Formats: sequence, C-alpha cells, structure tokens
Amino acid sequence: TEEVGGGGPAAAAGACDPADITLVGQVRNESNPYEAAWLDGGDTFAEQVGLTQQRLTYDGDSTRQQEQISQLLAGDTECLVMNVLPNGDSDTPPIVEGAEEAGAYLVTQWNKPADLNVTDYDHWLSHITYDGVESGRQIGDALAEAIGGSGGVIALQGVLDTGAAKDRFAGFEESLAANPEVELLDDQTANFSRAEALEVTKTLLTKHGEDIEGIWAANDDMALGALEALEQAGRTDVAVVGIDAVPDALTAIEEGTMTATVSSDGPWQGGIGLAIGYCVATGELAVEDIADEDRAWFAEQFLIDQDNVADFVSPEITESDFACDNLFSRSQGAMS
Amino acid sequence: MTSPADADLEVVHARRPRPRRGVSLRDAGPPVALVVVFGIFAALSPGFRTLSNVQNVLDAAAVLTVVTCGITFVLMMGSIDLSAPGIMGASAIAVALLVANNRNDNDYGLLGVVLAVLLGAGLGCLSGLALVTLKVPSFMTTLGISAVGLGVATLMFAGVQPNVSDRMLAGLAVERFLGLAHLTWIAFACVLVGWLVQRYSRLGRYAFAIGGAEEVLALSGVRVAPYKVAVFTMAGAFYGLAGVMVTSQLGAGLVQAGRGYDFSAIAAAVVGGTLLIGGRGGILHSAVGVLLVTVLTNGLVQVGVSPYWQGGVQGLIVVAAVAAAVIPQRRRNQVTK
Amino acid sequence: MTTNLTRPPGQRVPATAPALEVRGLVKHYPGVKALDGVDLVVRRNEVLGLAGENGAGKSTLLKALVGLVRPDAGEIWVRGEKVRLGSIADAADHGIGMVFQEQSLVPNLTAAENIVLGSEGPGVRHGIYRWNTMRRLAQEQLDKIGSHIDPLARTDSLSFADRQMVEIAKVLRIEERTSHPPVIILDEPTSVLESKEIETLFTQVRRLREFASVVFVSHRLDEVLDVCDRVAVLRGGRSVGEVPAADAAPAELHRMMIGSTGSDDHYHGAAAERPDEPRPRLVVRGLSGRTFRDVDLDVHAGEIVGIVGVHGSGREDVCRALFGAEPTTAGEVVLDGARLDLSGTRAACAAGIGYVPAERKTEGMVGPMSVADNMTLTKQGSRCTGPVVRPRKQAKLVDRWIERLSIRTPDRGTAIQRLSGGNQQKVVLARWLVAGDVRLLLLDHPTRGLDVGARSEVYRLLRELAGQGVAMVLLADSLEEAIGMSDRIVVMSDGRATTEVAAPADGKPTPLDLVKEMV
Amino acid sequence: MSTPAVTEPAVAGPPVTGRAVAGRRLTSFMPVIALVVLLAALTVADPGFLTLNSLTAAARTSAPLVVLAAGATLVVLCGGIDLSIAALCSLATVFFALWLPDLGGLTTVAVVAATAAIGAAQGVAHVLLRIPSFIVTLGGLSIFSAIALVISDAGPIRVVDRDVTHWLTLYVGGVVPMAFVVALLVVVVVSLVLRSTPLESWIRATGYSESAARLAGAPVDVVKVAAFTVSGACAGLAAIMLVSRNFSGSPTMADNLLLPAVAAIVVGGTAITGGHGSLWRSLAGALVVTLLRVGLPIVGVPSAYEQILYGAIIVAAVALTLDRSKVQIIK
Ligand SMILES: Nc1ncnc2c1ncn2[C@@H]1O[C@H](COP(=O)(O)OP(=O)(O)OP(=O)(O)O)[C@@H](O)[C@H]1O
Ligand SMILES: Nc1ncnc2c1ncn2[C@@H]1O[C@H](COP(=O)(O)OP(=O)(O)OP(=O)(O)O)[C@@H](O)[C@H]1O
Ligand SMILES: [Mg+2]
Ligand SMILES: [Mg+2]
Repeated sequence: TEEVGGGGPAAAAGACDPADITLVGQVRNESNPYEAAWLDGGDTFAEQVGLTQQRLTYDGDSTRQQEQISQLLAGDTECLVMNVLPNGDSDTPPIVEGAEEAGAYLVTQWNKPADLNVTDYDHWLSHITYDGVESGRQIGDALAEAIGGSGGVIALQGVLDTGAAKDRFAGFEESLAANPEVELLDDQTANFSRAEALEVTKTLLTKHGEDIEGIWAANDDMALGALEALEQAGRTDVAVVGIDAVPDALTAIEEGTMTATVSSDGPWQGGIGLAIGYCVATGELAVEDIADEDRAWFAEQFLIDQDNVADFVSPEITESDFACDNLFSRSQGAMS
Repeated sequence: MTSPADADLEVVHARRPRPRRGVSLRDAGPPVALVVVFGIFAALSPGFRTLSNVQNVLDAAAVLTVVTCGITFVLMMGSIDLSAPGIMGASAIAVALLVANNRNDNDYGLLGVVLAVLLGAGLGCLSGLALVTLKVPSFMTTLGISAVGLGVATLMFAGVQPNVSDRMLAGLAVERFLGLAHLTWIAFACVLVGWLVQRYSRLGRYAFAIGGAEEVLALSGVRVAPYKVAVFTMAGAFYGLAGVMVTSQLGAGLVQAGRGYDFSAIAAAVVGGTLLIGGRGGILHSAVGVLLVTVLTNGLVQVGVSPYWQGGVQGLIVVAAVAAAVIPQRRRNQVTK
Repeated sequence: MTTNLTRPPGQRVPATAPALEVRGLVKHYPGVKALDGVDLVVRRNEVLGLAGENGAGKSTLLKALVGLVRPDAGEIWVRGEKVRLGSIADAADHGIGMVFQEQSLVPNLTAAENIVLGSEGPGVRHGIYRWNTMRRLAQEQLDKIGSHIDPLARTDSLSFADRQMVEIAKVLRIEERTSHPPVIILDEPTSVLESKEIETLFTQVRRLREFASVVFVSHRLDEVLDVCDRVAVLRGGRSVGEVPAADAAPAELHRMMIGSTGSDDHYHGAAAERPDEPRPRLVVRGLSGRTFRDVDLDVHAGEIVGIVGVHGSGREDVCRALFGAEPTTAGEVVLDGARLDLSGTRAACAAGIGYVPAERKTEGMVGPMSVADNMTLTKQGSRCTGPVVRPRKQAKLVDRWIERLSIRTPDRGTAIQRLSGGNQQKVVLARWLVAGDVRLLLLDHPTRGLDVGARSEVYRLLRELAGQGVAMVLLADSLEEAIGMSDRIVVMSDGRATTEVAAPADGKPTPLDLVKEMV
Repeated sequence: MSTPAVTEPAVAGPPVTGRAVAGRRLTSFMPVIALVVLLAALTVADPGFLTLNSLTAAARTSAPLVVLAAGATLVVLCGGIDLSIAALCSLATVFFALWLPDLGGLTTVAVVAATAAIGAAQGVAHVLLRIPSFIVTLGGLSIFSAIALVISDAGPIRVVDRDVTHWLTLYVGGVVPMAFVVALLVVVVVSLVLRSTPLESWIRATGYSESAARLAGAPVDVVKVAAFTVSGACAGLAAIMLVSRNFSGSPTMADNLLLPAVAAIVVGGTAITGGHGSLWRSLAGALVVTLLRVGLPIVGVPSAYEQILYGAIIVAAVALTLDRSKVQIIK
C-alpha cells in the first residue's frame, strides 16, 4: 500500500488564466432565503469576472458535504476556487486538508474549530465569520432594553452541535450577566428551525404564561416561528430578537412586531469568498501578502432595530467590495 | 371400509371458544399508556395540568394527526410511506404562492388550498402508481416521491420566502373555537373522516384486507391495484392538507414544512397499535398514538428535562409504552418483525 | 332459510352442451409438466369427482378453470362456448367458482365480509358499506350450509374448520352472481372437516346438483365415491379415464390413479415389535394451559398414542405445549427421565422432539425456500451436515429422503411452494427424520392432503419409526385413521383427557365406541 | 390385517431440462447492471466524470455506507429493520474520539465491540419483549443520539492522533482506497460465513416465515440477536471510517446516512419484507446511492432538479433490480 500522490505545488501563488478558473459555492440548501441569497451573490461575482459559479448544496448533511467535496477534489483542481459554508465546526478540517492536498483555493465561512489555524495552510486562504458572541450579546442587550431592563425571557437555541449556536448563547449569557434584572426562565433548542420554534414557544408560553416578556432566538427563522406562536396565543406584548437579518425579520421589525436582529450579509458572503480565491488564483494577490489578521476574521455586522431597518431592507452588492485590493474592507479584526 | 359419515352417528356439539368481535383487550395498551403518561406528567408539573396546556397539546397535535391519518391507511395495507416531507413541502409552498402572498398577485383563497391538497393527492397517486405498475416496494416509491416533492418545492421556492397575507389561511391557526384553534378542529374532522372511511367504505375495509391477505383478495376476484393507488392518493391528500396547515401556522411557505413528519407519524401510528406488517390498527389507534407522542414532547419540556436528553427520554418511553402494551398479548411463536 | 332450488326456466341453456369442457389443456412449469393434455367434461347437474395422486395436476387444472393459471395450450368451453379465462372475476362471471386447497380468507376481516368479498352486491352502495345488508347476505349463505358462526366474527378468531365452512359459504355466492347454472369447484374441502361437517357439506353438494355442476377433489376415495356421480382420474397431468361412481370401488380408483393396485387401508397390522420398557418415554402430569387442564399422558417408546376429540377439545394445544410453542400454567413433562423445558421450541428440539403442524402453509414450511433447505431447517437437520454446511452431504441426505418418501419435485433446489400439497407435507415430515435421532414425534394431522398411496407410505413410515422406538402422539385426520394407527387412544373433551381406550391390533375399537366417549 | 404392498412411486417425473437459468442469472446481476448504466449516464452528462481519480474518490466515499448497509441487510433479511444504525454510528464516532487518548491502538477494537454489544442489546430487547424492531431501533435511535449529545457535550471532538486511523486512508496498489477494501472484506466475509453455515437458511426462513422457522426448531431468536449484533458492529466500523475521513467525532456525524443506507439495501433488490436478498446486492445498491449523492451535483445538475432526479432514479433502479419471482407480494 502506498499513499496516493496528488496535490498541487506547495507554493500557492496562482498563475491561472481567468478563463480556466472554476468557481464553486457550497451552502446547505437553496430552500432558505439566506443561503439562496448567498449563492446569488456568488453568481453576481462570477458574472462580474465573466465566469459561472457551480452551485452545490448538501442539505445540511455533513457527510454529504464531505462526499461532494472529495468528489470535487477528485476532478481538475488546479484552478478550483471554493467558497464553502461548512455544516459544523468539525466539518472544516477535512475540507481544508482535502483542498490543501489537491491544491484548490478555499475560503470557508462561519464554522471552524478554534484551534485550527488558517495560517498553517497555503491553499486555505481565509476564514470569515461573524462574531457570534458579540451578536448574541447585542440582541440580548436590545431585548433587555425592550422589556425595560427587567423581566422574564426565554431563549431558543440553535443546533446544539454548532459553534454559532454556542457562541451566540454565550453572548446572551454575558448580556444576562450585565442585566441582572432580566431572568432567563427557560432555554430550549429549536434547531434553527421555524417550525420547531413555533412548537417550543407555544409550549413555553403555556408553561410560563404572562411571565414571559421577551424571547431571545439564536436566529431569525426561530424568531419568526416564535412570533407566529405569539400571534396564535394572542400575545402582542412580548419582545422578540433574532440574528441574520432575513427579509421577513426586517419586515417584522419595520412593522414593529420584532425588536431587533443582527445583520449578516448573505450576498456579500457568497461573493467575497469567491473573490478572494479568484484574486489568489489569478495571481493578483499572493497568499503571503494576505495579512495574518485577514486569514481568519470577523466581518462587520450591525444591530438592526426599528431606527435603522430601512437601510438594510434591500442589501446591495457593490462591485468594489470584490476588488482585489479591497477584499478585507469589512473586517472587524482578527478572530480571537 | 366405513365412510366417515356412517361413523359419526351422534351429533357432536362442542363448546367453542367465543369468536372475537368488536373491541378487544389487546387494543387497550396504548390508551392506558396515554392515561398513565398523562397522569405522571400532571403529577410532576403544575404547568402541565392546566387547561391551557391541554389546549396547547391538542393544538400541537393537529398537524401530526392529519399526517398520521394519511399514513395509517398505508400502514394498514402493510406498505410504508416516507413521502410526507416532500409532499408537505410541495403543498406548503404551493399554497403560499396561490393565496394572497408577497411573491405574486395570486389570491385564490380557498381554491388555492384545494389546489394544494390536490397537488398532494397527485404526488401520492404517483407513488401508488409506481408501486402497482413498476412493482417497486412502497418504501422506495415514497422515498423517491419525497425527493421529487422537495425538488418541486425548491423550484417553486426560487430563493425568496413566500409569506402568506391571506386572512383566511392565517386565521386558521390563530382563531379559536371552544378554546381550540381552527386547525385543531380540522384535525378532528380528519380523524372523523378517516374513521368513517375505515369503517364504512370499501376503500377503507379493502385497505385493511390488503394488509391482512392481499393474495386472497386477488383470489376473490378483487382487483387490488386501484385500491392501493387510491389509498396512496388519499394519504397524499392528507399530507397536502398538513402542508397547508403548517403554512397557516408559520405564515409562510417552507420547503422543510414536513421535515421529520414521516418518522414521527409512523412512530405515532405504531405506538398506537398499528402494525407495520399491516392488517391491524386504524385511525383511532393512531390518534391515540399521536396524543401519546405529543403529550410526551410537551410534558418533557414542562417538567424541564434537559434538551439534550429529551429525545432519548422520549425514545425510552415510547419503547416502554409499546413493551407494556405488548406484554399482555405476548404469545408463544408470535411473529414480531 | 329457503332457497329456490330451481332456476327460472328461461335461463336454462339447451341441455346439449356440457356445463364445462376442457380439451387438451397443457401447462408447463419449470421442470414439470403439470398438465399434459387433459380432457375433461363436466356435465350439467352432476357432481364430478376428480382423483389423482399428489402432484397429478388436479389443483393446476382447477386453477386453470378459474383463470388463475394460464394454460400453455388447450381449450376451455363453457356451455358450448369457447372461453378465455383471464382472472377469477372472469371465471365468476361465467359462473365458475372455487374453494382452494389452501385456505384463502382474509384473516382480519369478518366472516361476513369474506363471504361477500368481491361480489358484495347490495352490501356496498357507492363504495359505502351497509353492514346490516352485508350481514344478512352472509347469514343467508351460512344458513345454507347450516353453520352457526357469527357473521361478524373476525375470521382469524374462528377455528380452522369454521373457516373452511366460511369458504364454502363464500363460493356458494356464485349462485347469486351469475344467471347461468354455476360450476362450483371444491379442491379438497373435507381434509380438515369433521364427519358432521362433512355430512352437512355433502348435503349442500347434493342440493347444488339440482341446479349446478360440482367438481369435487378429495383423497378420501370412499368419500369421493359417496358423493360423486362420476369420477375422473388424472395421472401425471393426463386424464387416464373415468368411472361411474355407482359401480366403482376405492381399490379400482386407486389402481387407475397409480397404475397398480393398493388399498386405502388404515389397519396396519400389529404394532412392530418394540423393546419392552417399563418406564414410559413421555410422562405428562397435570399439564394445564389456556385451553386444556390437568392433562395426564404417557407414551412409551415405540408406541403411537392417538388423541381424539372434537374442535375445542384442546388437543392441538396440548401438542403445541409439549413442543414449547404454547404457554403452560402448570404441570410437568418428563422425557426419558429428564424434566422437559417447555419454554421454547429450541429446548424441545434439543430434547429430540419433533412437531408436524397442521397449518402447513403458514407454520409447516417456508414457501420460497428450497425443498432441501426446508428439510434441513431443523437443528437436527443442520447438525447432520455440520456447523459448516457440507453441501454434498446435505444433497445426498436430502435426495435419499426425497426418494424414500417418493416426493415429486424437479430437484431438491425447487422452492417448496411449487410442490403439490401432498408433496409439501412429505417434506415437512421428512424434516424430522433426516437426523434420525428424534425420540418423540408430535403429529398434528400428518396425512392432511396426502393421496392414498402417499398416506399408506406415511403410515408405513410411522410404523417403521415406531419399530425403531420413536414415541408418537397422533392427532389423526379421521377416526378411522386414529383407530388404525394408534396403539392406544386418548379421548379429550373440553380441555381434559377424559378416557383412554386401548387399541391393540387384535382389538380395535369401533368409531362408534370413540364417539360415545367424545360426547 | 395386512400392510398393503405400497407400490413404487408411479412416475419418477421426467428428467428436468431447459430451466430458465439464463433469465434467473440475469435478474441476479441486475444491481450491477443498474450501477453500470448509472455510471454511463453520468459520464454522458459530464465526460470528465469517468476518471480514475473520480472513481477512487467515489469508492472511498461509499465505504461507510457499504458497511452500514451490509450490517443492516442482515436485519432486513430476518424480516426486521434497524433504524438505529446511523445514530449508533454517530455515537461510535464520539466513543472513538473520547477513548482514543486512553486506549490508543485498541480503540478501534473497543468501539466495534461496544457497538456490537449495543446492537445485541437491541436485538435482545426485540426478541424478549416482542417489540417490533422498528420501534426498538427507533427508540435506540433517539437514545443513542441523546447519549452522544450528552457525552460529547453536544459538540464535535477533534481527533488529533491520526495514527490509529491512518491505515484506513491508504490506498491499495495506489488506487483502491483501503476503506473500500475493508468494506468489501466485510461483505465477503459475512457472506461466506452465512453461506457455509446453516445461518443463511435460518436467516431466510426467519425472514420469509418466522413461525414456520420457529416450529421447525430453527434458532430464530439467536439468529435475530446475531443479526442485530453484526449490524451494530458494522455501525462501529463505519464510524471508524468516518473518523478517519473527518478527523473528528460528532454526535450527529452519521445521522443523515440512515435513509441512504436503507435505500442502498432496497436498491440492491433485497426485499424489505425479509427473506430474499444478499449482502453483495447491498454493496451494489450502496454504490448506486453514492453515485447519485455525489455524482448528480458534481456533473452540474441544479439542486432542485437533483432531488427530482434522485427520486426518479432510485425508483427506476429498484424497478430494475428487484427479483419479482422471489417476492410475490410487493408492499
Ligand atoms: N359498522 C359496523 N357494524 C358491524 N360490524 C362492524 C362495523 N364496523 C366494523 N365491524 C366489524 O367489527 C369488528 C371491529 O372492527 P375493527 O375494524 O375496529 O376491528 P378490531 O377489532 O379493532 O381489529 P384490530 O384489533 O385488528 O384493530 C371487526 O370485526 C369489524 O369487521
Ligand atoms: N406454481 C408452480 N410452479 C411450479 N410448479 C408447480 C406450480 N404449481 C404446481 N406445480 C407442479 O405441478 C404439478 C401438479 O401440481 P398440483 O398442485 O396440480 O397437484 P395436485 O394434483 O393438486 O396434488 P395434491 O393432491 O397434492 O394437491 C406438481 O408437480 C407441482 O410441483
Ligand atoms: Mg381496529
Ligand atoms: Mg392440489
């Protein structure tokens, strides 16, 4: 037995003809607005450089994601650029190692184990995420404020096995510590799902009744499910916060039924990952030239509430965001 | 050589064991389990035994009840149906796009609901047809149809969430009658219809008979295939309705509207006493099963079991409930699949 | 309940053409020529017997007549008209109906539904059941045959014999379905019935003759001669002749069936010499279970003990309990001095007990598996080919028993469900004999569905086994069989063993003696 | 009275000739034919798909699925179903990651033994309590998931020491992935054991007609427990393959492999009602399912159409592979 050869040259300074580049965007599925918008953003960028993006979805199935990646990497990888949303933290290492071995250019977003360093790799160009602790705290604070600084709240957690869910909840706990009058009555997982959030919220509403003054949800989908449950229970006095700024949540904020959310810009995320890969593959940007703090970084995010929601209702992609010299303009600093 | 007739001069009348008719003891397990589980939670949690929580449990059971109504007929035939997620997804998106919504100018109201249910029936019909014409086991045809349904739903979804602004549809989940949401009454109606179909229609009795001995039906000159297709079609219509109900609850059409309902519904039906090999059980059994499962989900949250453990505890209790229900009817040489 | 025995004259077809005629029917199965050019005429208003040894092609022929088997060649004429029967429904529309050799009722439906299944008529309107009508329709049919079962009882809660009555009631509905004089086919309807029920059935058959034709198959030749007007004989898929029943003897029929003489004699001489053993091999004391109480039973090595009793006497369950397939509540069973573990069939097998169940199709055999696999399925069977199967040894073993019991099968690899009923039964019996170390055989109707020759063969085999010291408990097909085969007969009624009657070769009791005890 | 002279069997039956052997052969090769057709179709859709690299990757990808399906096939042959394989496999990845620091090289053995024991426990529960296998293993599914969540603290656990699983990432002869070779070995060894012992006929008899098997004295209960044990062990082995590929254990890692594994069994032509089927059929089925899972998106089918095609193709594949002469009633 022997190891299979493969992998590209160690040096990652690309010299690909732009026309030879294959752009791949991979997200969980196209049946949720955020990720669909992500892929559309990728398409926009691809169009910008006269290419098309191969859209891959793995239906939230880690195994399937790995399988797709390894099949992809078994093909022609010399000028392959991948912008990947790993399903969970633990899915990132094999993707990274596969890309490194095959010599494909990789940008990952959202999920990565804390102890995996991008700087240890040549083809893993960058990892982009939003500071979950920060967003969890921001909406936590907004929630505390909305209920007047004191009262009972419940929390809807995301898929327990993801960093995003854990970080966000950790941020919420920080916020709770800072607002001692706010009492966490219950926390349950609704797996980032609107339908599950609806059921869980209904149950918690009967369990705690009038004690509930606010609902903290780890994403907007769950917040929207909670809103639905509130409507069915005839409750209009409960503040709801979420994260992601999906269109429906923005509408709800505009209408005043929801309190706050935190932006994450799907279309930009879909484009920027490909842009970084493209710039490196064509040689316009050398890996060594990317600053260490731009190898794993927090992207800019905003707390959206009724005051500023109008600015976010239709996210715009500006071409300049994807210019090779402007790739890291949205950085809020290196991941801690 | 004596003929048997000569030998038997006397009329021999033996006392025979009385043939079974009507409700039997072996059906008592699941309802008893339901009462016991309910009692335990009521004792453990004050929040659980409130009237509003009972309403909440019934409301929460609505969608699963409708899905289970559909699946029960399929299980009664001894087939299996995994198509609920796909069909529900397709009908959920379809109805959201047909009634007043944020994506297009449609405003078909009730007609939209009917069309979505018909879409479900159509998809169900397809899996039935594949079963009887291609002779592919229902496990596979329905799994395939589920994938097809999800694909169709994703196509219709086209990246933008359709939100429902139709008052009637949105109102079904919100407005109440006698303390229960309209959707819950719809679920009750489905159970009633299902029960009538099961008991008084040829379709229902034949579905039952197909599970008992399909080959015998054929030997009696009954063409089984149309009934099978009809059962899958009916199941599809129930899933379609369930998809509409989810849309009404969420106020939006979701591709994942039916995620997980396939296994929950089968589990509920089986917990209620419907056998997977067919020929036993029925709508009322399944309704009890649905309640048992829903009470468990609700009760575990009410008594504050850690979310990590909830699934496990639920699984354990389901197994225990079935075991308790099975023990009184254990027989030697009983076939358990 | 009265039924009009004659049809309106307008519906009578000119009496020239026979009710049913078969010309040169051929049917091949892989490896077998089940029908090899059969000719058969069924006249109007007659009861035609069909005789032939196991595998002669009777069932296949009859299935062709109801559209279940599509013949490879040949013609079927109904009332002078050539027909092509594509399905059961086709046949029913032509007035042909059949009771199958293997029971075919839907177990989880009511008896009423089974009776009207496929021809509900007014019982179903626009797809909606009218239970009262349906019950009435079924009751009419049940009354015809004098059965007292509850039409709304679930079929699987009925006894085997009651279910057979339901089948007959069901086929009689053909009267209602067609305007022609019907042809009713009964494939071994009596093999599980008791004499009383057989008599009722025969009354019905005679009644049917007034306006219909009946084809009747049975391996009890006396029975065939009793009820039939004419008997046609099949051998190897061919018609070999027919005789008027009035002046035929069973022996003659038998000769026609197998091409040589034999007899349908149950009285098989004295029991073989067996070693004198003071202690019984099987001692049962106070055995109680769901359907039987306080049963005591002794069986010596080499002895055949018959248990007789009516339905509900609990004798089947005693047998099953001894094999560990039915729970017991009290009692003790000792086999060769060792206490027997009744908790499961494995323990019984390990102790050297064999069991031949009555319900062959569901309990006796694994249909899709081969003859060889079915024969060596037991622990004993597998033991004699070793923990690692030695295919050659297995093949030799199986072939030896196929030959010894003259099982008609293309080869040992054929699925057992393709064999004729009688041959299936022989395989099931052979299963316990392959290892040669069985000590006690529990035989629940071991000759059900066997032809005369095969039955004699089995009797001889059982005798031989007894001679080798195997103890046997026999639930016989008929009283004659029980009397002929047993050395001692235990009468059971109401779950208790009430009397014991000795039946030595030189002092056999008469059936009447037993019936007296059974009441 | 005299024993009648029982005559010789009348006709010994004509010599048997001309059996439809060829037809039967063909139906038993159908799974392979389905596989080849699918591969050809994918190649037509994207000529770049049929490369050695690509096939190697597909083989490597399929290994855990093959192993899972092979184990569960035994349970299906007995007439039951094992829904817990995927959850048990996830749990096993967590076991592996947790135990590796302490047990080192023994971890592999320990994990497989543990999952085999868990499988056996399910089998015993099924057999003793007479609960349908569907329910037992559905309960098992949720219980194993819960245990995995709790002991892993609901998160993935990195496997730093890769030496223990390194051998699975090697390639035999430079092209055949070791994991796939192991999967093949599992199929071959289990098949051989079945074929050369009475187990095969006991399993089939149990699947076709449990009561007949029991009344024939076949060790039905033992056979069922054994099937569940092997199924559990296979889940453990599949878990090790997944860990070797993902460098971590996670409480949900394999959860989504349940339906593909059962689909693989059915696509291979094994009757879901029990009795008829074989492990190598499941092997072919698993390869078909893998090609569908990875092949369709890679050759560029958009995701919505991918699902529709997936649905249509698995149905068509079963239509092709199921030997209807063996399974009379299709439920
Ligand atoms: N409307 C009716 N009138 C008369 N009898 C009926 C009616 N509906 C059903 N039956 C019969 O009454 C009995 C009870 O019906 P049901 O279908 O509920 O069976 P069951 O005893 O519940 O069976 P299982 O235990 O298998 O679920 C059955 O035998 C059925 O055929
Ligand atoms: N479906 C089948 N496939 C293959 N061979 C068959 C099939 N059905 C019957 N045969 C064969 O055809 C022959 C005739 O069988 P048939 O059942 O007609 O016999 P029979 O006369 O009814 O016997 P018995 O008295 O035992 O019922 C037998 O050799 C049997 O093995
Ligand atoms: Mg019922
Ligand atoms: Mg026959």
